[in-house]
Amino acid sequence: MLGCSDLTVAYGDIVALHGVTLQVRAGETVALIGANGAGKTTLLQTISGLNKVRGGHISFDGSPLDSLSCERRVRLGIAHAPEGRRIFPGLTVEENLVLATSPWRPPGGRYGDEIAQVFELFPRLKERRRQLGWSLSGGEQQMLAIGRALMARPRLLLLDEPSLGLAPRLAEEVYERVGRIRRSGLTILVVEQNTVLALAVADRGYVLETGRVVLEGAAAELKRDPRVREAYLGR
Amino acid sequence: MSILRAEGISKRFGGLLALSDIDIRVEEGEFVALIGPNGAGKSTLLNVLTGLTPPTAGHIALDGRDITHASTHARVRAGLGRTFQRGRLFGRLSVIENVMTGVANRPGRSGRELRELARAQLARMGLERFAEHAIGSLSYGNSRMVELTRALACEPRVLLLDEPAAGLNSGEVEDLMTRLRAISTERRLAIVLIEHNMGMVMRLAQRIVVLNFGSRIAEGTPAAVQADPAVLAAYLGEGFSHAGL
Amino acid sequence: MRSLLGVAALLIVGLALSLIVSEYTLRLLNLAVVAAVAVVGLNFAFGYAGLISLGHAAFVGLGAYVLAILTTKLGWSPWLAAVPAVIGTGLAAAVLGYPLLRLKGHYLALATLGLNVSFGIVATNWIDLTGGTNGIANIPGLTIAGHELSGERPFLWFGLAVLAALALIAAVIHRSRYGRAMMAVRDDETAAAMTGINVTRMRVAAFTLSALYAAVAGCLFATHIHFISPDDFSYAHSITHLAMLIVGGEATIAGAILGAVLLTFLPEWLRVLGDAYLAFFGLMTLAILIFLPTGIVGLATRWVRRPAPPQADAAIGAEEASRP
Amino acid sequence: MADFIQLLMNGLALGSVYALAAIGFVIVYSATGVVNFAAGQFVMLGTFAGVATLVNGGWSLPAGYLGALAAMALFGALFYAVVYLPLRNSPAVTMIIGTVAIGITLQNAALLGFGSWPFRLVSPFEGMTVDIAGAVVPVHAIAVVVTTAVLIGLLWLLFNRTTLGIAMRAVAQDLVAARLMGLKVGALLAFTWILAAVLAGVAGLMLGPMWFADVNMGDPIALKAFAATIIGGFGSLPGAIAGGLFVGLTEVLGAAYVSSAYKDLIAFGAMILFLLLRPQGVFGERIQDRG
Amino acid sequence: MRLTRRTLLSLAAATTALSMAVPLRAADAPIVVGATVPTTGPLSLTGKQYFNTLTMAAEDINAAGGINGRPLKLAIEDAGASNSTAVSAFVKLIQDTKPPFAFITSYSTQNLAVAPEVAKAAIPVMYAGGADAVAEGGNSWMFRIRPADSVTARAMVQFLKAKLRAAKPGIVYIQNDFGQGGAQVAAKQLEALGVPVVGTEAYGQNDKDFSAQLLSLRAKGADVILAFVYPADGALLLRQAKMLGLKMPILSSSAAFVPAAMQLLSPGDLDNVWGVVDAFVDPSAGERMKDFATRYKTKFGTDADPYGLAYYDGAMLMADGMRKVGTHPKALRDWLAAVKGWDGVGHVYSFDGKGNGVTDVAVVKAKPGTKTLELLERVKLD
Repeated sequence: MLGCSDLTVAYGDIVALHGVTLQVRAGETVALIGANGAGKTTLLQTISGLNKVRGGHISFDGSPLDSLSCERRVRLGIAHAPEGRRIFPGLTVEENLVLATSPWRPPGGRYGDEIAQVFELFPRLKERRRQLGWSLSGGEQQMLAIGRALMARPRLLLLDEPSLGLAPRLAEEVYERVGRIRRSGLTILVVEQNTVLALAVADRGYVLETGRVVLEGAAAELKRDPRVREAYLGR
Repeated sequence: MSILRAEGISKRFGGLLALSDIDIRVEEGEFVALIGPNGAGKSTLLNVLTGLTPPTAGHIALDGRDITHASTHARVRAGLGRTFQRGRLFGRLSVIENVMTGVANRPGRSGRELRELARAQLARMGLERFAEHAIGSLSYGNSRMVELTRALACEPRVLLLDEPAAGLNSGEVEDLMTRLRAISTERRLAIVLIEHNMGMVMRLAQRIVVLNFGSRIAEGTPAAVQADPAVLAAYLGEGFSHAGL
Repeated sequence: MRSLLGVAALLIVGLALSLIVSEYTLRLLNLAVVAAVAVVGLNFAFGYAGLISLGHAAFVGLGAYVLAILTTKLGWSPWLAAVPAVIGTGLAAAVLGYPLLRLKGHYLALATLGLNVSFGIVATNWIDLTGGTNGIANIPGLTIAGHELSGERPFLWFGLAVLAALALIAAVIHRSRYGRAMMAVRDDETAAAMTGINVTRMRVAAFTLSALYAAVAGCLFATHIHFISPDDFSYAHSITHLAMLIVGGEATIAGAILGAVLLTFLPEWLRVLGDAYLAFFGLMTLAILIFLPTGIVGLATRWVRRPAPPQADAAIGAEEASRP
Repeated sequence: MADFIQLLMNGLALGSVYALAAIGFVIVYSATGVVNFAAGQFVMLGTFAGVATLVNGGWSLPAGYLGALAAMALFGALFYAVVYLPLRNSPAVTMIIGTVAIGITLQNAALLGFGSWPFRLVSPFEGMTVDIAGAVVPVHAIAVVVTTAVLIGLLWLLFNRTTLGIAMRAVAQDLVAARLMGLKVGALLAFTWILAAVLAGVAGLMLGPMWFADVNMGDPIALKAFAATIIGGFGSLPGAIAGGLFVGLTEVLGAAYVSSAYKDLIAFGAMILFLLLRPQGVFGERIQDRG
Repeated sequence: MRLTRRTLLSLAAATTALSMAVPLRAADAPIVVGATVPTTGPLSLTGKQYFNTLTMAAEDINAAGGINGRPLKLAIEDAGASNSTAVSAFVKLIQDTKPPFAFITSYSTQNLAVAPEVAKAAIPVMYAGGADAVAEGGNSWMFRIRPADSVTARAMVQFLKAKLRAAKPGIVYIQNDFGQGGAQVAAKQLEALGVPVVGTEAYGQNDKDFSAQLLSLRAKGADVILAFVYPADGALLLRQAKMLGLKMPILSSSAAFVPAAMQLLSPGDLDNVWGVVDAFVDPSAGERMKDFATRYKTKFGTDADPYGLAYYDGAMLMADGMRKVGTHPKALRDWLAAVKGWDGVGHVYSFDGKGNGVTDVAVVKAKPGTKTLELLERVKLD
């Protein structure tokens, strides 16, 4: 469904991705793990069109994405729950959610089913639907970010560190929901530092280190691979 | 006596407790690493230590003097140095002028002396040939080294390094490590290193402090920290129950 | 050395011009020189320390008024009156600067704008002291060794000498630890504090220096025109000073002078367009901002140096666009 | 007492106009980060759009108003394309100078087009007054206050009840996230400018009959709108309203009870004090390091 | 050749004659007269009027055969809204055309700022700024072709005392050179006449609401209001006074009665309002005035105002002088300084030692229920 081939991305002089190649097949959940600074977020941002590509290509459903704007990619079905959640702080929970339907919803069109599904997945959001974004706790913000991405009727969901800054119990709760989304059949690419959580929901995984894919394989194999640990804590 | 001592540091941002009751001591000439997953509070701690963020509670002493309420520039003059996560050089000054801003802290030096001292600092770091270059013309690696040089030019007794290796290639990382080791021994400089490159941390640090969720969860030698189950849990998520996944 | 050459070039060009151009052009040159003194001063605040001041004209006015009042009411010599005019203005800037300069960006811009408007209100209504909107006339001119600087030409020579001296001082400060510290504060306040620079003090110093220059410009203005009134120092003049700096090329002394000259002459050159000339002036200024974002000096250096490396990536660019 | 009520009503009418000008300014600032120094000229153009349709064109009132507002919408779009887009990544100060420069152009273009004579726009309530507790209040002044209130209500609905308005707020709050939501950021920013221009048009049409139309009326309005914005809180709509009313009321009440010569010092002094002591204004968020 | 004292003297005389002859040039070359007029900015409202009348005067002069056969040509520069622009415009004029004579603006601060340049250029100029300070400057090259502000103020006070029988006058004035000056003189005069003012209120040039000032004067018991105003704000002030239900008479300065202001008013706004105007442009006041007023209206589509009239008269006066003593600046200056009882369209001009040429004003009032002004009386001060 999504293919990145030999992707190189740089910020000025600093090369953040050195020829990264990866695939996400329809219906599968792929984890992209690695320590901080490995280039995971850069990769997601590049897929959703926030970063310019210096070399290589991205394709979605077999057609190239490279020349498409961020908005076009969202309309094609790529939804991104970004790093730091980026909830609109001055909008209510409901407004945050409704906003994400604008790519597909005609003016005055209905979004009741979508929002009901999100509220079913995250009942806490329903309770807080009238609250402003900034007043939510970290966990709630993360749920809202994921819920918001789901409102866009995505075919590919990009999740950037959903466990970041969350207490373990909350992180598990978030991942439990990611698991549910996965079981509903949606294709997911999740970036995560917490390997255990990510590999628990993923079918396959890639390990990124300083902008390069150093390891890839089935999630179950990666869980046992000592090299994953080395990528984090050194040799 | 510890050159830098922070006791009971807490920092609250609204409802979020970013740091809770942290104690840190750094001895003269010691190389300490401060690690922890993203969002653990490392940068906040650095900001509190350097006076950019006032702590909610706690005390900080530099060389036995309380600096809890001192302004940032006063701390620098008292011997605290720091580099930043994203290189923060002064873009409109040349390389040597950047370093000169650091040297200028010590009173009673003429302009010519400043320039000579800055040149000497650059020479020590092998950057002399870039002295008159514009910042914008430097490679990323070199600009990080210039930033380090500028921090050293302040003649600190404690140097706080915020991810100095981020964005460097492996050769540059090796070079950085060599220099840091040399600096620490030559100048009897205490260094506190925040770094995600664990290879580097493990090879450089004499002692590692691990933060997670604003608390100190472990402290010890590299080997001890690497084996600490709390650290593994924090980094890899080990110890999570996988219920429902 | 380069600044000495620059100042020498300024003097030579100025002197050469003073001998060949007409009286009218001489007057415009004098206006440009007075503006240049103010703008070289503003360069400390904005160009070096990054403080957007829309109140610069108020300091020009303060200097001019002190000199005018002391000379016309107390009969002081303008030379003597210039001393309290300049020092008093500097002190006022320092006192105002401490509270004001905690503000940044637009907030500082609007606060200084308010200051300028307030200055105008006081100058207009404190009639006993300022003569109100009638202003103060018959301000005596300067005399040097018994010779009055009455004509445009002698005044230009004197003005050029003052400008050259002040530009030289500015260049020396620019290259000193204080100049570096100011620029460091503008580039990165946090990093500046982290190299031991007292950020607040540097800001106030830059602001005060800019006011000192402004006061000198005010004294020159008063002794050149011999008449001042509140609308000579309205906030519109502050905006013009800033525009001169941007158009010339901020953070350079040469840019400050070039900008002052260009924006003094541009509307006069455009007079040939008849009634539409001010409409064109606005459009041309906008065009300069769009097509020469680094000003005239920036254009000149772009020919000399290699282009600056492209800055930032799309994500950072977009982020900055969201909070410019 | 009657005098006081009279002053109060006049202050409110004056404040309503300042509030409307301030709202246009705030909408642009919060969505684009631009401090629009041409904001006063927007209002002036609004009045003269009315002069063009109603006085010179001789259109009927409804047609004239609609025509003038349509012209203002067009102008907003043009301003977006010609001034905002080319300068959007420039430093704050360049934007300030740029909007001042275009303001000079607008003012002088209006002078060329309409001449220097003041015009009098007709009010739908020409000559009507009502008596409120001994105070004589022109119906037009009440209409101004009511129109401002209605517009504020409509704006509230737009920003809180329509997807378009919510999307505009989203763009103002986080441009990157807005792009990730698939919002057409460019179109939304253009619409912001159009809305600001139309609001200025409404302000201009309303004050035309009260104040006479005059090509130099822009800058004084902008200054008061700036003061209103700061006092109310930069970037806050309720703040712009409160600030506008405050400035209008202090102008009238200050002249009556403090000093008519120094009355404007109250508004500008308050503006500076607010900046120093409470930079977020009455309603604004905490100061963000913009610009 | 032996140089004698006599030859030297004759040489010197010849040189002088030559140098004087140079500006005369050919007998039919146009005489270029300069004028700085605000054509942009807020001052252009009034500036446009004398821009028009100056061009009209030049045409009239040329139609009547010019200056002894030589045509008159105007060189006009924009004086803008600031003092500095006004000075630049004047210096540019002097530079570009070296005129033997010039008109400068009707704004006192601009006049004050230009004064040193006038002295430097050493040519006679006519101006219409009202502030007494301009004439007090002792610049012998400057001639005022309008009543000074103190004249207007004194006339207002006289009328106020004599005809309106005010016991408790109040003053409202615009915060500029004109308003401040007028208010000061009027207050002092009233004090001297034993009817001290009960209140003095100011408003800013850009103010749009005068309720505070007017109500405050009413509250202080003012039985007449003296208003020193500019055109648009003057009209607004009169309207608001009526709106607020102020019953006492208002005596306003000239600007509220210029056509630009009158067109903004309704007949009701002029009820109980008297005006002290520089000159009354009244088509019924004789053939010359009628001719001027109707031709202006046909030519420019609007009514003429006293400012325009002042410059028209000034141009005619200048032409008269040039015909009599030529275009040498000094000779012209001396001739002008000696003018006594020159009969213009608007006034009889006589210049005093300070260059003030007009000492009379007209008191006008609208016919009830109309906007047609009629002359009540002329007030002549010594």
